[in-house]
Amino acid sequence: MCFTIRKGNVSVAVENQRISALAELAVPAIPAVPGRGIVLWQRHPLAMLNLRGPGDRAFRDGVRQVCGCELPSSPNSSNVCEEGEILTLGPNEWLLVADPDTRWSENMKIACATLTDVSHARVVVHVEGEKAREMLAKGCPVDLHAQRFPGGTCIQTSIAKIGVIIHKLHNENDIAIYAARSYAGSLWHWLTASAAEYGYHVVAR
Amino acid sequence: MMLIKCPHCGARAVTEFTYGGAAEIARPADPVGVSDAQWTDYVYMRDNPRGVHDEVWQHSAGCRRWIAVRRNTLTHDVIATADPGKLPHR
Amino acid sequence: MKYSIFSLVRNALSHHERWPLAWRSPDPKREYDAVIIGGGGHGLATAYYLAREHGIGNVAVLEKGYLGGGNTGRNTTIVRSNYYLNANAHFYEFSLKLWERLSVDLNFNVMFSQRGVLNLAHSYADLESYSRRGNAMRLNGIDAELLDRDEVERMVPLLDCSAEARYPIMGGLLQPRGGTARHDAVAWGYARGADARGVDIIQQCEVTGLRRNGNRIVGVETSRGYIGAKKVGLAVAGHSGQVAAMAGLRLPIETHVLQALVSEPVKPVLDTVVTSGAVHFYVSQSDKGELVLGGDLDMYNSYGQRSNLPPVEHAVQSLVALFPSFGRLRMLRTWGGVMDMSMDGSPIIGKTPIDNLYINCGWCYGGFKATPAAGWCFAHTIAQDRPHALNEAFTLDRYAQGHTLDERGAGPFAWMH
Amino acid sequence: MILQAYRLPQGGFIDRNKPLRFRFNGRDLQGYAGDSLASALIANGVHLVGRSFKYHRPRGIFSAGSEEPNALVQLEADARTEPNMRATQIELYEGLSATSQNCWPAVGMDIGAVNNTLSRLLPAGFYYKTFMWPPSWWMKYEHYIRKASGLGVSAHDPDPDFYEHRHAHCDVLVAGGGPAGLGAALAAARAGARVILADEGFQPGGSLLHETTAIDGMPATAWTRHILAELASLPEVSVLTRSTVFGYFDHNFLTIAETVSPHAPRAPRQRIWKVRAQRVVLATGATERPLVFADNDRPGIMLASAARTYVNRYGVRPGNRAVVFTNNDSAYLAALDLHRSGVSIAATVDPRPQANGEIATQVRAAGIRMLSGQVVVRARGTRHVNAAEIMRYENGRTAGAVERVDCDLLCISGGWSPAVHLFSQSKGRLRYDETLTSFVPAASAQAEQSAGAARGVYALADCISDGYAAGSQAATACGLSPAPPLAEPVVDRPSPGTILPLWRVDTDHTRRAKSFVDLQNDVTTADLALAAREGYVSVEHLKRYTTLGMGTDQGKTSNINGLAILAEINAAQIPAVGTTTFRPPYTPVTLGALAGAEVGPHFDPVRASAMHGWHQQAGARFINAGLWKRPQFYPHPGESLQQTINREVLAVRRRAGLVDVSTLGKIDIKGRDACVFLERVYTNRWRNLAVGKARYGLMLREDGMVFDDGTTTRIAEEHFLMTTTTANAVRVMSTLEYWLQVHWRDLDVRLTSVTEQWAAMALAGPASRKVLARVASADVGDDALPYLGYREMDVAGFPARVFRISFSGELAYEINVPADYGLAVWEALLEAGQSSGITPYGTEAMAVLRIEKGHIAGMELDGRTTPADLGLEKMIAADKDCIGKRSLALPALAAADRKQFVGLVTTDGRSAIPRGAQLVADSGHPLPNPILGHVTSTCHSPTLERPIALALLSRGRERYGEKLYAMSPLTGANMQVEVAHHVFYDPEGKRLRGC
Ligand SMILES: Cc1cc2nc3c(=O)[nH]c(=O)nc-3n(C[C@H](O)[C@H](O)[C@H](O)COP(=O)(O)OP(=O)(O)OC[C@H]3O[C@@H](n4cnc5c(N)ncnc54)[C@H](O)[C@@H]3O)c2cc1C
Ligand SMILES: NC(=O)c1ccc[n+]([C@@H]2O[C@H](COP(=O)([O-])OP(=O)(O)OC[C@H]3O[C@@H](n4cnc5c(N)ncnc54)[C@H](O)[C@@H]3O)[C@@H](O)[C@H]2O)c1
Ligand SMILES: Cc1cc2nc3c(=O)[nH]c(=O)nc-3n(C[C@H](O)[C@H](O)[C@H](O)COP(=O)(O)O)c2cc1C
Ligand SMILES: [Zn+2]
Repeated sequence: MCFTIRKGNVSVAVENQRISALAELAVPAIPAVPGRGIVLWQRHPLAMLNLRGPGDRAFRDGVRQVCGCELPSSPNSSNVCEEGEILTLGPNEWLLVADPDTRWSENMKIACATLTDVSHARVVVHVEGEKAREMLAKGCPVDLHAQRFPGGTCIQTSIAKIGVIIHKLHNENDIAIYAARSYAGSLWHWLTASAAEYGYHVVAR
Repeated sequence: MMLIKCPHCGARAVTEFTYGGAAEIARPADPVGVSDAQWTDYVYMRDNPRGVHDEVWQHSAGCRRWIAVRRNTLTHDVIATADPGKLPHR
Repeated sequence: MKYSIFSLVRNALSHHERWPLAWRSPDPKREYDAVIIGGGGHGLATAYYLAREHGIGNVAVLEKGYLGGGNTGRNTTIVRSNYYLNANAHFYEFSLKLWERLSVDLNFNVMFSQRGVLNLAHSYADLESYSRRGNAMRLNGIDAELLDRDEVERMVPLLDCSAEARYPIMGGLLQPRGGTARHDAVAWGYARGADARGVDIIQQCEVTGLRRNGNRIVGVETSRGYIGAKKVGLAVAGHSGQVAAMAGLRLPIETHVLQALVSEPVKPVLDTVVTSGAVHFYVSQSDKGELVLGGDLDMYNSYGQRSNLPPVEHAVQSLVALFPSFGRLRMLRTWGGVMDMSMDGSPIIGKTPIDNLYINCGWCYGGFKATPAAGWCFAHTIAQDRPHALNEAFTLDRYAQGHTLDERGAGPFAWMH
Repeated sequence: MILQAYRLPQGGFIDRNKPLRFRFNGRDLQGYAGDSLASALIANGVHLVGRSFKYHRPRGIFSAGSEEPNALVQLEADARTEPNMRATQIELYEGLSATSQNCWPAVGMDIGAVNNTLSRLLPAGFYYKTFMWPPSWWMKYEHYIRKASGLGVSAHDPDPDFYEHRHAHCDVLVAGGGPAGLGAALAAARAGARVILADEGFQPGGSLLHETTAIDGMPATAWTRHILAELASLPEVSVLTRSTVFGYFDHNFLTIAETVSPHAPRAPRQRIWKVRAQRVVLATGATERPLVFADNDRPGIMLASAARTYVNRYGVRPGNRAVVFTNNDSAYLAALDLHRSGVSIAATVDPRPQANGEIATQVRAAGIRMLSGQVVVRARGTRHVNAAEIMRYENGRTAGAVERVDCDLLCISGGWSPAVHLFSQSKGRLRYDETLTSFVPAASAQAEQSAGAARGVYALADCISDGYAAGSQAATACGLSPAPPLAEPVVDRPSPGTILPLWRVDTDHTRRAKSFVDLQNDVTTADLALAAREGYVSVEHLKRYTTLGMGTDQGKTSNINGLAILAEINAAQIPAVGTTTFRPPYTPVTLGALAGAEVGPHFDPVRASAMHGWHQQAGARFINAGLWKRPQFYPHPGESLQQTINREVLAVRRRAGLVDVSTLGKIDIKGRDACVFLERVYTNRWRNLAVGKARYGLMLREDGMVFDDGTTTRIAEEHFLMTTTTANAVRVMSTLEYWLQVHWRDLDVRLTSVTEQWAAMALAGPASRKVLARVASADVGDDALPYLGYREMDVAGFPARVFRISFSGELAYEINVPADYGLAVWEALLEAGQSSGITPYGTEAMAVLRIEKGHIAGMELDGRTTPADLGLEKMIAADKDCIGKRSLALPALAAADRKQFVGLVTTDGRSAIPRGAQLVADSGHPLPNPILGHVTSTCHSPTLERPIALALLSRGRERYGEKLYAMSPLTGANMQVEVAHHVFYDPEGKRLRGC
């Protein structure tokens, strides 16, 4: 057993031993015509923190100073900065998402804030490609049209009875799907079954 | 299929919400001080109107917030939504 | 004219031109000994038994639309008495016994078909609770059988009994005497029987108010004028809250829509009524050949009687998950009914705080099978001004006492029952 | 065999270069790409297609669209078979195979036709009047009734195809792709709207596909292609064919059933579109009504517009010699087109004294014999019409002599009914239009408008402009600027004359023949009269008593005639009679498509813990717990089930066991008022819980019944971690949020579900401390981590939360680690425990352990038990309120005779206490036998080496030592049992304290 420098709660060596819920599932299936079809990839490991706070000026300043990232100011929106991303989950609730080696941790002190570590609570799969939106429409009841759902938007809804966060990155055809960890297998089944029509690749990023 | 405007997430299909019953049926402030009949009125009795009804729903597949919804139980028109306790007076 | 094969032959000879009215459509009289509000199965059965069992024939049944057009005309027709709690078990078993001779009693074929009602068990917990229920039924003198997986498969060969099913079938609880009946025939049969005993059935007559004198009701305001009444019985199912409010009463009832649907008719493929608690779903095949299926409530208060996709989709998903070969059949029609969901899931038949006002409501999904017994007991309660032994537990004031009858243990949430 | 003898030499929207072979009733036939099965059958001279529902009368092809009541076939065989398919809507494909339905042994020679002979005994509702004697025989009668009814047959093998759903959003949804629909889509699209146009046909165009006139100087078909090309060029427009808009639900939510093109690879067979539209344009056209006369159901009798469709669109001749019977001008177009195609027109028959519209004039000019002021009173021929009997029609009556005109095709038109189905589903209100003799949309209930024939606009040019205007308006209602104006379409089509209402033809000499109103359900005018005579006078009673309009066509061609005839019989006005309710679906939709992809193993998603893969490899058997799959036990080869459970239980009692408890709900509670909050939701005290300590809590519903239980730990002053049962995890979370957000908005509390964040395992057994110590970074001794203590430490090098709590009754630890480490920690604990004989155990052993220990679980928490019932009255803090507490004071909840929680042992010490047994005092008591209580949980206790059970028993605690019977009549088991205290094992709790 090796113990190394601590960052937040967790040692880096330990961080490397994280096993994703999708570890055994993420294998390529139906190859698409090169350059077309859907590309699926998993983003893992991640640090994720649930952030609660009043959302007022002082709190926003606090977040900016401590996290180095601006709190998104409107519903269904996100902000991306060097340190990571902040997704809006609801009034006075956000999800901080970062690579595990950022300095973000549950122990950060932001006035009036409550932080809860949920790094392991979700799997995140990216769906890329021209047909990504069409494919997601097989399960997602919310309008994903580029005008209604521009880059940076993040919403919560459910797909095939699985609760998800859908985060559209600023790259038009790249959409991240967050789902609770225990549903990983079913989510994966849904993703691959829905992508089959277009063909898909699974890649490591 | 109804569309309910979550004050936080925007208009969403009813399937994203969980019904919570009549809005804010006042819970007796001093349960011990009220009669059995008054207490069980609160627990069991409902106006159940055919028409405008104030009720609560949770946006369970979305932001998880409980919201107040003013809705017509006959036509299913959603008249207003707000945070609990914030519906305009009728 | 008595209905029989002989009268059918006789009338065939006269080209069916001599059949009499099944019931009259009289204008309302000024006053009645009893007015029953609601021309569904319950209201009509109540009038029928008032006349037949209690000799009170000066009765009117007031129906705002056409008789049998409420839930009586839109239910999935399952009749059973497989209840757990004693009060329910005894009541529904009495009802089942009335069903067994109802066609002959009414001289109207209600097509009561005792083809068995099978509850599928999908887990050990289901098996355990079904055993508990079945054992209680048997001790209460009601038929019940516990089937294992193979027996279920033999009985309903098209069921997916494989281990790959999301909710594999592990057995089931069968009530062989349960089954289905023709919904419309029940309303019409009772209407004809009541009419023959002097009851006035008045359709297109909506009750809009209850006239009071002190703590007594003296009559009802209707869309066809005022009608005096010595006693008034409410049997308006989903509209109970609305009509009770006319007397200033609040009820432990919420009105919710329940939907049902039928497939196109096909030759017999399903000989039993199959239900599944795990997925909240039930199906049977009617004598005409359609699969008749129902599912869950819409889950919000509604008087809309509108069609709504999600519960229909769920019911169909359940059907196809359980019967994969039905995937190529087609849905023909969906509809909904407005249900009187009570706060403990059990019915209310009894007196109200108002002297001569009686109430029959809270039937949730289950009031069709209750029709004969509900009519019987409600008639008794109205005629005698006290409940029959079978509906003693179904009082309105049981909630204030804590004597709820929560068959499902779901608590004071109407839509959870 | 002559190939396609009835195919016209040219014309039609078919591809004559693509012949397709198909089979009907065993005969090999040929058609062309672009044919429907119906047109291909007609091309081959096949007119007898099926037998009717009740009387088994021969039936042919009646229409050319979705209103078809007659030509229903069984398509394909075996697993892919489909009953009741309308031949008129089946797109012909190579190798298609279909058979007639509801006939035996063959459609030409059908035994069931005896019903027609017996029909006098089978009037509407005959079954209500007979089969009652003897009462016990109903099941016998029913057996044959069931066999006789139904139409086609269901497959018996699982459907091999798959289906899916698709959500869509648009500004304007246009239902129907005829001239009005195309116009609407075009306008909306030109205004920049997101448009979906759906048409049920396998080619878009609607009536334009059989239109012979020119539009703006182009043939109608070319005009259609031109519009479609413009629509295709716009990125925000989708044109869906083979796509029926079948439901119009609340808030402009519509559903479309699409049959996916057979050419799309890896695509589903059918797809349901779930569309939320800002605006809807209903351009669903109108349905032609038949005329009702004697024997009007014979093969060869066809709607006039259908005959037009067959000649113009499909290039087939539905007959050689036609009579056209109509009360309006539209059918004269059929006469002209048939005439032009070489079908001789024996006569046109029209009840109007003078058909003087422009179209009629053209007919006259073509030299066709026109009989005005006359009606067809009866069709002749059985398997195929061979003549029409015609009489004079004066003042609403027939008169004079009967003229017989030979024909093999009888085209009929009783006027048109706008297809208001979707409009009515949307809850729009109808109005009866006397001039059009039909119901038309009057007032919308949703953001919708009808256009074209769907609202009674019948002239072709008007349909196009009406649609265009509707599309433009819809776009502006979405906030877009209007479409550029459309030049008035130039259409060379004379306007039609007026219609004469004529619902049925009745003459004395045909009195006893059958005049069909509903062809599919064999409902005749005599049935309607009988229903009225018996008092079934409401249109809804009429429908249910006669089954009018209840067939697979839902009365598309019969409902209006039926209610109009009812009005005539009752001398009532048509609007007062009203229509029956239009309900989804517009046309029947495949159940497989409605179910979509979420069927079979994917009916519901599966939840799996971080250690799931390990459990699988270890050979665990899984059990469903809500959506979770949990290991039930880990059988070893050769073990019986009981042996497995005994082994797992004894390992925990004697050494150490490890169980995956990740499924328990975990709620992180933070905030200044966290403690106040817990005081309100739990029955017991929380103020005095020290940081680093856990406590068992009990939660009630407001009706006083126990809702949930679990341990909650104070992690910091203002930070708690609550655990819930697996079953209630979601509901507890939602309920807590309810109280906080709806009622207690002033409390400063934040809830976060962390169920998914933590993998959880319970390490239990006397050796558990030793095992844990080997991998823990901190002291886990009794002083450092006493019973109900809590510490954070590293376990196997991973950060962990360790709770000293016990469900099994042994010294035990619950270890929570971030889920991605779950597997590693699980494996590390098993490795560390190897020398101590550690054993993984499943839910079954867990249940035995808790029964031995007398803990409550799901079976006791049945929603009807109070804390006192469960012996937990001490958990109710006296000096505070909490949810549900007040209800406990209600008389019934405080009654002495309630069922109380007890233990049971068998008096013989050997026999198992049956599952779900009921407790009675006297097993021989006659039925009903009074029930005193019931067994909630039962098992063989390997620890005590005898069967034990838990029960709820009336006045149970007064009955310790009393002997009762546990009866299971279902299995025949009947066991004498003795009432005992519910804690069988270590009642003092020494072992869990580890002393
Ligand atoms: C989809 C569905 C499936 C069901 N399945 C089953 C099943 O399988 N088995 C089963 O046992 N039960 C079932 N039920 C329940 C059952 O249908 C009802 O409980 C039962 O029919 C109620 O009968 P009723 O006579 O009390 O009510 P109804 O038949 O609804 O009669 C009440 C009548 O009162 C009239 N009315 C209302 N207000 C007024 C007024 N102000 N003035 C005059 N008249 C008024 C209404 O028009 C109506 O006709 C189902 C219900 C639905 C909706
Ligand atoms: N009296 C008359 O002369 C008379 C009467 C009626 C119609 N017409 C003619 O018919 C045409 C009417 O044009 P229109 O555009 O209004 O109707 P249409 O009949 O041309 O088109 C309607 C289209 O909608 C489709 N459709 C119907 N319901 C649907 C649904 N639920 N989902 C998907 N598709 C559905 C139909 O299959 C059809 O293709 C005109 O050419 C008019 O002259 C004439
Ligand atoms: C048991 C049962 C079977 C039914 N079978 C059919 C059927 O075969 N065809 C049909 O069109 N409707 C059928 N219906 C539905 C009725 O047409 C109608 O939708 C229902 O009575 C509700 O009335 P409403 O739609 O007029 O509101 C059936 C209804 C019930 C309750
Ligand atoms: Zn929301």
